Amino acid sequence: MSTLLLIEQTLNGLQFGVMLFLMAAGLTLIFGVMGLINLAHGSLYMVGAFAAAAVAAATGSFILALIGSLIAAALAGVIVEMTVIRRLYDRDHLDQVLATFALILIFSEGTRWVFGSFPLFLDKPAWLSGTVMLPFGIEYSLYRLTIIGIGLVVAAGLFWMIARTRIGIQIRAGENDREMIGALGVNISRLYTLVFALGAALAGFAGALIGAIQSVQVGMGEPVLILAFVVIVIGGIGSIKGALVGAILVGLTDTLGRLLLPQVFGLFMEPSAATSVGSSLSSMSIYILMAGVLLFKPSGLFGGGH
Amino acid sequence: MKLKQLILAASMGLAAAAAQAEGVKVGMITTLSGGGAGLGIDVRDGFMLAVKQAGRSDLEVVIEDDQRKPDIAVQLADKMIQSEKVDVLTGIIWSNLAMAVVPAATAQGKFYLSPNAGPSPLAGKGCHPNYFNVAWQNDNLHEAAGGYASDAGHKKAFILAPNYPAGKDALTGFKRFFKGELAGEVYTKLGQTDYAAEIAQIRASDADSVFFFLPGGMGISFLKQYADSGVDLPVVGPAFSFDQGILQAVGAAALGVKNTSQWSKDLGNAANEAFVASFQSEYGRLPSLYASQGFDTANLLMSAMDAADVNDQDAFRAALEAAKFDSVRGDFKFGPNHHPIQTIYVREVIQEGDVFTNKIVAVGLKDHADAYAADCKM
Amino acid sequence: MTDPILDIRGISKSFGALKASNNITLDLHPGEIHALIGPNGAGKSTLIKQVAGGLTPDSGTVHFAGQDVTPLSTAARAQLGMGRTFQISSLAMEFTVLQNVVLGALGRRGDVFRFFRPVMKDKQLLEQAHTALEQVGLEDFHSFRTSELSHGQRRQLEVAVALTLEPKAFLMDEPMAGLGAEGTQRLMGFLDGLRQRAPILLVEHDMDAVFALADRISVLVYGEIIATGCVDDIRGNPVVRTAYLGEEDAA
Amino acid sequence: MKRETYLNAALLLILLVIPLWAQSADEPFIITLTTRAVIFAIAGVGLNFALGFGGLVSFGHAAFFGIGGYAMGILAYHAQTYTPLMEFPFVIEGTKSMPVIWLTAIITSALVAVGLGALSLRTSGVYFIMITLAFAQMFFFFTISWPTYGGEDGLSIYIRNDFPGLNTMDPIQFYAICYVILLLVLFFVYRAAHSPFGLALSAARQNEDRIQAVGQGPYRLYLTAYVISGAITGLAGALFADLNRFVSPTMFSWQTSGEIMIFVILGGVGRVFGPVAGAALFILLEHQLGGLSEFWHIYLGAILLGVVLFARGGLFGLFAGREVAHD
Repeated sequence: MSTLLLIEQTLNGLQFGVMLFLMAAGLTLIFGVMGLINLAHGSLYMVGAFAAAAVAAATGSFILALIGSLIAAALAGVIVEMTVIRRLYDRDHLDQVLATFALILIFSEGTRWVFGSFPLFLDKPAWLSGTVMLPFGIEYSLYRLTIIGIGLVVAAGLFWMIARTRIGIQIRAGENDREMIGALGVNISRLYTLVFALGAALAGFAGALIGAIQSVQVGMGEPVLILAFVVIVIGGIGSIKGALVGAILVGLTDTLGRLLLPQVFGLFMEPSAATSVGSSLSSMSIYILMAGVLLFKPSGLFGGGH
Repeated sequence: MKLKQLILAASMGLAAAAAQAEGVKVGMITTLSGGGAGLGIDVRDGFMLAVKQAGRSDLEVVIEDDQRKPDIAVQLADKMIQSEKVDVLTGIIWSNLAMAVVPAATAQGKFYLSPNAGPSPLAGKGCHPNYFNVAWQNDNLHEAAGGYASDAGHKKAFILAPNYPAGKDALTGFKRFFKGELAGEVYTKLGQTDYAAEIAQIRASDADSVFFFLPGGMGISFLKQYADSGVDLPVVGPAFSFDQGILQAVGAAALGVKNTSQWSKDLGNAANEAFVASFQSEYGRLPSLYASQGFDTANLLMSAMDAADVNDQDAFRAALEAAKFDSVRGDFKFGPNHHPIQTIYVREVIQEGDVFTNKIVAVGLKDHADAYAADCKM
Repeated sequence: MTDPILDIRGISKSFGALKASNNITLDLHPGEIHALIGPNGAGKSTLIKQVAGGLTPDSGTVHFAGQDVTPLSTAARAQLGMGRTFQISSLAMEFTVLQNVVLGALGRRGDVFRFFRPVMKDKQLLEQAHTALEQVGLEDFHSFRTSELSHGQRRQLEVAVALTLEPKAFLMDEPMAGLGAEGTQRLMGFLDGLRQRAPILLVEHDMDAVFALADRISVLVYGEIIATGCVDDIRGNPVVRTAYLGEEDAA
Repeated sequence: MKRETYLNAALLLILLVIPLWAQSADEPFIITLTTRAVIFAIAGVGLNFALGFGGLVSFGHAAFFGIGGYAMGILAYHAQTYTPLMEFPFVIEGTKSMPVIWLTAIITSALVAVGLGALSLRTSGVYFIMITLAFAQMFFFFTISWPTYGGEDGLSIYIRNDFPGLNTMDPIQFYAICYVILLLVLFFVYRAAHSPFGLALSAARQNEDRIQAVGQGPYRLYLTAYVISGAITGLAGALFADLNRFVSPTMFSWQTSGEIMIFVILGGVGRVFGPVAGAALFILLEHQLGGLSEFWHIYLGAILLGVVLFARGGLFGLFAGREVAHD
């Protein structure tokens, strides 16, 4: 195995991680501020992808499609927050899990009702297609590189927002002490709607970005949702920094595990058995990682007292 | 329990000369909701189109949705057999659901006509006189892809499939007919959507071609990412990732890819031309591979109904074995294990106006039978 | 003098730069009520947690009934006979009053891993429970749901549960808090008699109660014991007056 | 008498009358459907033991359901193919005997629950929900890619396993087996809920400080509850596999965990008979809504949402009111 391949795979792991971060950031913010477990976060990811596909089909513009995904997912987020989620904040986790599980059913079948049972078409624009040459002769997909860039910019933006802006102060206050923000004279229900819409928009944005290189279909959100949960649990629920670290960790573990594990087993097993065992183990690798982290740090790497 | 069992008895009373005293009741269990519903809908629509065209009063079809869950499929099969008292079962899309339903159904004396799945146990040791596969044995299209890859002069193939039984069958099938060597063999996670890691491995290998079996959304994701990766090795695959239902979602990324199929919409026989035209006018979309299989299944069934009474199992079985119907694939006959012996074509993905579709470019394997027939003792 | 039941030897605990407990030494002898007072934020709760379990000191040891219990869990300490009441009522709110007390008796007896015998028909447990309820004056309320009790009644119930444990010493964290004058009087009378059964380490805000009840008083300020002595010593101690009582007057 | 008692009795009666009626009306499928409800009820009663009584929100009980299923699948598969399960260090043969299979399912699930529980219970809250989910996912991916027992295709067992003196292929006789097991499980859980252990566990759920202050560590209580819960759900998995004569990794999927949770919540968390009502209602909904529309999941979602938002306490909360404390 060449170093080149390893570097390229590391980039792939990074790209995967950055994408997971977009999902996980919203999830972790919503949990941190409102104390809500939102299983329907994956549905917002799907809404973003479908909206992007619909806008792209109508206008032919990828930029408009991305904007469409942001708006549609944020809007869906606001509607869901105001009608359902709002009633769940002071419920226990069990009620939240069940209610948002129900939302998944409604979102998935509703989307299928509107858009039909077949996958939709969404492609990246021509100006982001193809590959670029990186130093050391690494040929890498321009689009994936763009995703890494966008993801890092969004991460930086989030950190800035939380550290420097008014809304960020309110969010931090909310994470520390839910009663305190009421005392600060903040309109709590508006803040909650805003945070939820922000999380939804990020998820929808991720859905649109990824939909362009994957498949835009009903049910696309659930696998990503579970991964995003793994990410925030590893990082520590409520921590944006934890979400970023966790996302990159999961992205790298998954990608490099798929590459390396079969090879490791190939050292002492016959090739096809090694491929089989290695693949089995790599499909479990991130869950093993998560269990491992929780055993040593029961509230995640950067987890507080939740 | 009322509406969905779209019970379709034909409107025209004047049935064929060989009308039976009592009709045949068919139970169709297929995937109509959730992920993968598109395949089931196509099979159903193809099947019901044939039923509608025949306009028989002696054929009743009960349709149920298995949600792609094996336990639901088993439960529905029980219901069809115990409550509906059907004579024939059909409709299952997925191999794992077929493995859950078929052995029990045939053991209880029902006929099962498979419009899609063809797991190897049912073609070999687990074959049954009442089980007929109207589509293919699972390995068939992969074998043809292997054969074609050799014919096309590929020497080193990189092959990948999901890590589950059908995926392993696929790679085994490909290797069975591919004469070159392998540049790499990778099993991916079932349901995986990001293939950057695998594509990087392809790039790093010295392969001269790529074979993949990634049904449904996995194939869409792979093709889009592959097209964007700058790796431009020729790609071969079975028809599943290139059928009419998902080709539009892949778009230009699939153009030029060779895929193997026992059916294509440009097959030049009269039955097929009529089928494509009528499917399009009935449903407003092009038929897929799955629709053609559903259509053939219904016509096979009706041809047997014309020749024998379903209650006379031996006679009905013989009539099914004879397969005297106009298949949209042209010639169609069953091998000794009740799986098709058929020609598998190589298609290329092309663009016709706005629509992406396939055209036949070569014959992959002629009159091909499956590898498991010898294990079948019945 | 007899050996102390509870002997806290030089324990310290820091949270970052904050020294919550600084070399605290404290003991509790049979038959006495030893009150621990101090302003808010002096580190009383931190100290109680280290004594009762749940928080391990950075250094120093806690001895109870002649045994070093520093490494033991809260539950193990309770098993040894530390009867604790909480500052904020910690009862099973869905239970009836009787169930809460039976739970205490059950915990004392220790055979919780029995799956088939109806616990609320166990004569021995019921008898102990009713006795404890009578002692704190809650017998009339035994079938009430705990969440329906008033604040003061919950305090009494906490004490009743602690009684069923037949403890060697009581650890009471502000038992008078939130009680009315009448309730405080009644509880004081009760605690006064209780000290003969087992000594009490009493953390309390109510100065009148402390001065009326305590045999000895320790004053905790900024994590340190600044004085220990009998009521008159403490009353007259100028350091205590400025550090603590003066502050209290001002507030 | 309490209303809850009437409701319990009514439930058991309904589950007795429906199959008998179906038998006389020659509707064997209704019996199969009721069997399904009864088996799901057992799985739910199992989860409820941890979730309702111990407050342990396990989102991974599919792991035990699947282990029970595979215990049946693997034993019966070896019996079916006449191959020994293990030859070294001593020979273990497969079996078609239901009691042996049940015992294996219970013991295996319990052992796995000891391991998973010991690890998972180090965490709490959301972390516990997610780590249990992660463990179940590990089983799911493992069985999918483990070729020996069929991988994703699963295992078909052609004929139901044997129970002495009964013809298990007859729907009503198999139903009788499941119904009796449900009764036994309910009896055990009812007794356990009112036992010393039940009191201590419930106290631990309500207030961990309290249980510690009376000298009992919550960890051992939780772990025991989790193991019992897993064993019961594992037994349900073995029965479910026998009902379908089929096992597959779907039994391990996170949707399965979600469904078992739904049975509990629909019926009423912490009520001994809650999951029975929940599972029965779920099967009824699935059956009735499935006939209404291809998009019936929307209705199912809406109903679930309605229950969570407006009918707290599930069916039992609705019909039997707030839980009465046990005296």
